[in-house]
Amino acid sequence: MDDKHAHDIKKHLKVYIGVFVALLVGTIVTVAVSRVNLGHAGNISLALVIAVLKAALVAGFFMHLVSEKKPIYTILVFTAFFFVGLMALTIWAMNDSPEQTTTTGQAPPAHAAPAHHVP
Amino acid sequence: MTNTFDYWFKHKLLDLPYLASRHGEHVDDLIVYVHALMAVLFVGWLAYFLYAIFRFRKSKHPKADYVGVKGHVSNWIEGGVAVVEAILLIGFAVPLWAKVVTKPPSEKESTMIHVLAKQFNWNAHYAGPDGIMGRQDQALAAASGGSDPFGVDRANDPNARDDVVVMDNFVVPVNKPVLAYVTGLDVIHSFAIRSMRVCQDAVPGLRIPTWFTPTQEGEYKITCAQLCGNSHYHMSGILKVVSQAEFDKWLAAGSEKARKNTAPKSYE
Amino acid sequence: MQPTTEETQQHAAHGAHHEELGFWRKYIFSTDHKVIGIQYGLTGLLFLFFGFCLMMLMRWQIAYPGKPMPVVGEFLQKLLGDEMVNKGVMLPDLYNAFGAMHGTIMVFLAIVPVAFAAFGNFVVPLQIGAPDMAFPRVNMASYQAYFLGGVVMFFSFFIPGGAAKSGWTSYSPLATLADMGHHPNGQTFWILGMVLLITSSLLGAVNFIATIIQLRAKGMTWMRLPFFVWAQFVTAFLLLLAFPPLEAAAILQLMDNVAGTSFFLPTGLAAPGTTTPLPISGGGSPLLWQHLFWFLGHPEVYVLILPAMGIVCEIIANNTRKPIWGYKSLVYSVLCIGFLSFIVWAHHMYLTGMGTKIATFFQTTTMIISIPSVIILTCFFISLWGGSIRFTVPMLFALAFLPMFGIGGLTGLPLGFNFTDLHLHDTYYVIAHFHYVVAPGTIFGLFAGIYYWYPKATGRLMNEFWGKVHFWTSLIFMNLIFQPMFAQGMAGLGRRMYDGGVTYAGADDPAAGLVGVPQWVFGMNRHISWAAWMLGLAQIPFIINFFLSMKKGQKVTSDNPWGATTLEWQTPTPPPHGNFDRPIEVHRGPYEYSVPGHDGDFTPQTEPEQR
Amino acid sequence: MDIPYVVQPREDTGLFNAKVGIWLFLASEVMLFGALFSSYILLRVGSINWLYGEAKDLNVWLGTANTAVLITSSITMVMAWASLKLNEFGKFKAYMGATILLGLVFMVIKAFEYNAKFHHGHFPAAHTFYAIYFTLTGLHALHVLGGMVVNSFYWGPGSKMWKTDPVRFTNRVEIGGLFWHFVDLVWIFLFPVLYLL
Ligand code: HEA
Ligand code: HEA
Ligand code: CUA
Ligand SMILES: [Cu+2]
Repeated sequence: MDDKHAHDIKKHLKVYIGVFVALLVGTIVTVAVSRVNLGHAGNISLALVIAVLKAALVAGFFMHLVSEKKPIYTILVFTAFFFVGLMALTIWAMNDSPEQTTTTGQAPPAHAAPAHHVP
Repeated sequence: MTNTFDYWFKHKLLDLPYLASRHGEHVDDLIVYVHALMAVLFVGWLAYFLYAIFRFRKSKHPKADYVGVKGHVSNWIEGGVAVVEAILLIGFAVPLWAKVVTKPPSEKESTMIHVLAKQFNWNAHYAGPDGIMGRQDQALAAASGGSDPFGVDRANDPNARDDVVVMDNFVVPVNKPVLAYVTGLDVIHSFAIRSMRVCQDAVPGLRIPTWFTPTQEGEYKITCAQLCGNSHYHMSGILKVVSQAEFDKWLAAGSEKARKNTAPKSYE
Repeated sequence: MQPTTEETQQHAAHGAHHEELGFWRKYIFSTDHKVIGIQYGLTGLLFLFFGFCLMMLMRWQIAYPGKPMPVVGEFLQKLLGDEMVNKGVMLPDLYNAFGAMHGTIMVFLAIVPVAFAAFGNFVVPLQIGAPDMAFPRVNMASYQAYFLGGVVMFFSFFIPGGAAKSGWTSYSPLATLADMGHHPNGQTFWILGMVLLITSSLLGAVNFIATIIQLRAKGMTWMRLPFFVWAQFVTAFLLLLAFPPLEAAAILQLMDNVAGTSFFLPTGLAAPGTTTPLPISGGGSPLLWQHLFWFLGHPEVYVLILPAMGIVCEIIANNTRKPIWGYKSLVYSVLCIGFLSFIVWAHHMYLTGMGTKIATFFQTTTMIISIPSVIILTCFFISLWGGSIRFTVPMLFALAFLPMFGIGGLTGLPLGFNFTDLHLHDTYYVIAHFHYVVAPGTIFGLFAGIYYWYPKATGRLMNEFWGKVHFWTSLIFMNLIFQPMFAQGMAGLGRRMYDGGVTYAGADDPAAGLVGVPQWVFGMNRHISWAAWMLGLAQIPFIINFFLSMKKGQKVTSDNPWGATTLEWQTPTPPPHGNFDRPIEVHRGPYEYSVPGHDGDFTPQTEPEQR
Repeated sequence: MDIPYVVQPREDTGLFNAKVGIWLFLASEVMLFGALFSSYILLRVGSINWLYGEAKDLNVWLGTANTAVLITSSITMVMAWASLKLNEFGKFKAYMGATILLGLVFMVIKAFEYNAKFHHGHFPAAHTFYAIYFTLTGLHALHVLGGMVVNSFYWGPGSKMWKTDPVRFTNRVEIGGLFWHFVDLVWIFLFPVLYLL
């Protein structure tokens, strides 16, 4: 391993520590804001935003995505696209039904069901 | 409708079954158009194909030509296919679906029924002569031991007392839209009456409307189009299309019978 | 390929590599891509035959409902028990089990393994000039997972309650409720088998993609790849990204089946055949299963067809002795199909209650995806023009593929418009549509490939005469089976009918009585069944030819008996471990046939530029 | 011929084989967990009696602790790899050992949580929330377990390769690390989604 390389790695180590600290802070922040009432949508969005940021840190630095090669990016871009397609189209489909479609069935109280598998 | 070219094309060439609903005409028309497109493409390509393999067989054409076809005929053909598909899509399939499938008529102007599919029969709930659907309660359905899968609350809901529930033998008046709210009780079934050109999955947990306007009196098979268990093949019902007068009579009689049968019994 | 220092070092480190391997290492636990390809091929063909046998039995019940099965009836009763067969008569549960398993076996245990894994394994590394797959041991693990999956599926026939019986689509809630009396039941086995098969496909897909990206020989640029490699590349991506959602769905359904959860079971769901609600927590969604299933299901059908298209392309170029017309359009089309196939899936669900907007989205994408298929077919057709066509057995199958796929593909259009699907959904029209693409389509492609690459694998040719007998009889009977099904479906005959649909029989006109499926449909049932059994007979020459030619077939005198341009023909026959005995460098595109100014009518990809 | 680019990257792609392989595998994992997340969203949106806050009876503190544990294990993992890059095998052993131990801690905490749930009768069948909770965390735990097995191999018998082929060994650890970080990444989503929202 040549010196330049070793030097690079040493620089990376600092970054790793920084990311680590940021992740811990992010975790604490997530828990903290979940205690604050920002409305249902607000809490969910904020938590997801923080999660995405944390995930980006892990992927970007621990997994070296920031300096990865092009074929990897290509693969991941398609994956992300299909994932979004799966999620978005499914949700869309579930919410677009013929007019006057309704749901049936009554909700049981939360813990009414027995714990074991009856059938 | 016999003996016209239209009839010949649809029923003799394409083997479409008997048609007895209003929107079915459009379904059949679109089926014809699509098949015409397919036929043109298929026959055209097949003729070309047979000619090409005949003309360029090795014994006749020992030295192959490196370049082959020049020019852009193929682009025109591909473009043409795309255009025709777009026309069929935008001009027919989408607007017809919007009109016929996802926009049911109002309950007032139609014969409204609730259709409940369960292993392995078809059940229908009619509002009765008062025209108001009685309340349904699943607990009652369960308590009925299967005799009333809808659980019509005759004891508590005055609108329910005249309601009619039938199994496997549906009756509807001719020339008036039938609005059916389809649901399943146990597994997914599919409410299909081929002569009416309707098919709607009966999904447990969802109540989905489907509708059609019968144009011919007569009896038609109701079939189940979704695998629903070992007697799926045997899950058949009959849709009887009758005149309005006959229907009213039938409904009144059924309603009377229902009152009598359930009067003394209370569900409390 | 010049060995780099790094490679030489490795060579030293793995010196043991070239010692003679024992029988087990060589044939059973081999890591050589060619051996694994052949393992996949033989196992897959056996399953293909098995799946066909299930269908031949079902066709008996369809043609002669309620009559005891000839010859095997008694035996099956002993084997599978009285709940499945009664007095030699197939019972509805067995019919449904056979139907579900026919679909599952054909798709996941026969066609995918043969078209993707067998041909892909054997041919792709050779065609790109690689010594093996990128991860040989992963490759072996992939085959083993497949084999185990097959074993699990196979043995599910013999457990109490029998095999899964809710269709190859295993729609919930039926899949959970169909066999509640037994735990674990056939459906549990189906799910476990599927998880193994999915794992196998994922491992295979990772391997194929990595191999194609990384191990192309020097000079083998992307636009010099044979179309077959492109087809396999796209197929691998479909498997890689579409299968995991089905795996997720399978895990959820497994939880529903064994842990009593309600992922796919809505509130208020009644126990089968009763009005009493099941004691479950509820709150699930049956349609969620369908979305996850078809998210795989539609890409899967392209998994079934793309490899066959790739094979057909190779064989057409070789037997017309001219370049494939529109190579670039082919590549872009296949990429386009791959991409679009992820966003059309809900065309299988038009009748589950779809609003106009979402249905419009899915039918639009469905129509768009048919265009690249048209382009691919058009390129193949135009390639014929100006050729010098040799009607070898592989070429016959490849040629027949074109109109057969044409019929199957074109009949996808009326299904793709939701408004016409309204009438055709779940009828035999659908059955006919997709069998035209997978049976006389894909299976013919596979036959073509087998006849074509057989000499590379064995050093011997298959018998030409019996090959032609096999071809013509198969062509005729395939059409006699599936053509009438269009008419049946159009007339309203539903699929998955234990009695062949006679319960729904009726008059053709209200004046003549109860209107139902017209009578002629049932006569057709019998004709179709006879054609299916004849198709079975028509495979005998193939099976004999296949095995006999290994020992008795005419020996090839050259490593390149067809005079082909692609790299797999530049290896010794059969190719040794490591494939090439000399460094490979590629100088030109894959289909340089009859190049003006060159000697002979083909110029191998390895041939340096002449000056 | 031997398989090329097992150790050194291919010139035009800049990647060695296993790097391509692991990212492809992770892409499929994204789709797997993506489908499960989509299912979760759908079921939750469609539900009329979802469980919130206290009703879920999850221990947020244990969840938070476990998040910290996994994050820490991620940095020790990347440090283990960097140590190899810096030619410090001893440090590698220490960091890798720590990673495995942290994985173990995660699993033990998880086991306690599961046990508490069962104790209170919160079985998967009780409510769709628990069904989701057990399925997702269970699948995730299987991944942690898989990662631990691989890491243990690199820590123990597999580390012999350091002597014969250090570059290849470093690559292997990098690949293992990519998987381990991905597992961490999944948890980063699971934690708020299951425990907090
Ligand atoms: C290999 C498999 C395969 C392929 C390639 C296709 C291709 C297509 N399929 Fe098919 N399909 C299946 C396998 C396949 N399908 C299966 C298995 C099912 C049923 C699953 C089940 O329910 O169990 C199904 C069901 C199915 C449905 C659901 C039907 C229903 O349940 O109601 C629909 C609806 O849109 C559909 C549409 C299409 C379309 C538009 C194409 C298009 O991609 C087709 C494009 C092709 C062309 C347009 C042909 C182009 C060729 C020419 C123009 C040249 C002609 C040549 C000559 C005449 C020589 N298919
Ligand atoms: C790839 C998929 C595939 C293939 C190839 C086939 C092939 C065939 N299928 Fe299949 N079929 C399905 C997938 C497939 N099917 C699916 C998914 C369903 C729906 C299931 C459901 O409803 O859930 C279905 C349903 C289905 C039905 C409807 C059943 C019903 O709805 O009740 C019918 C009816 O006739 C049928 C018939 C046939 C026939 C006659 C063949 C023939 O073409 C078979 C041809 C086979 C051969 C000719 C065998 C060749 C083998 C060899 C030569 C072996 C050689 C061996 C060695 C050398 C070792 N199939
Ligand atoms: Cu009910 Cu099929
Ligand atoms: Cu499809």
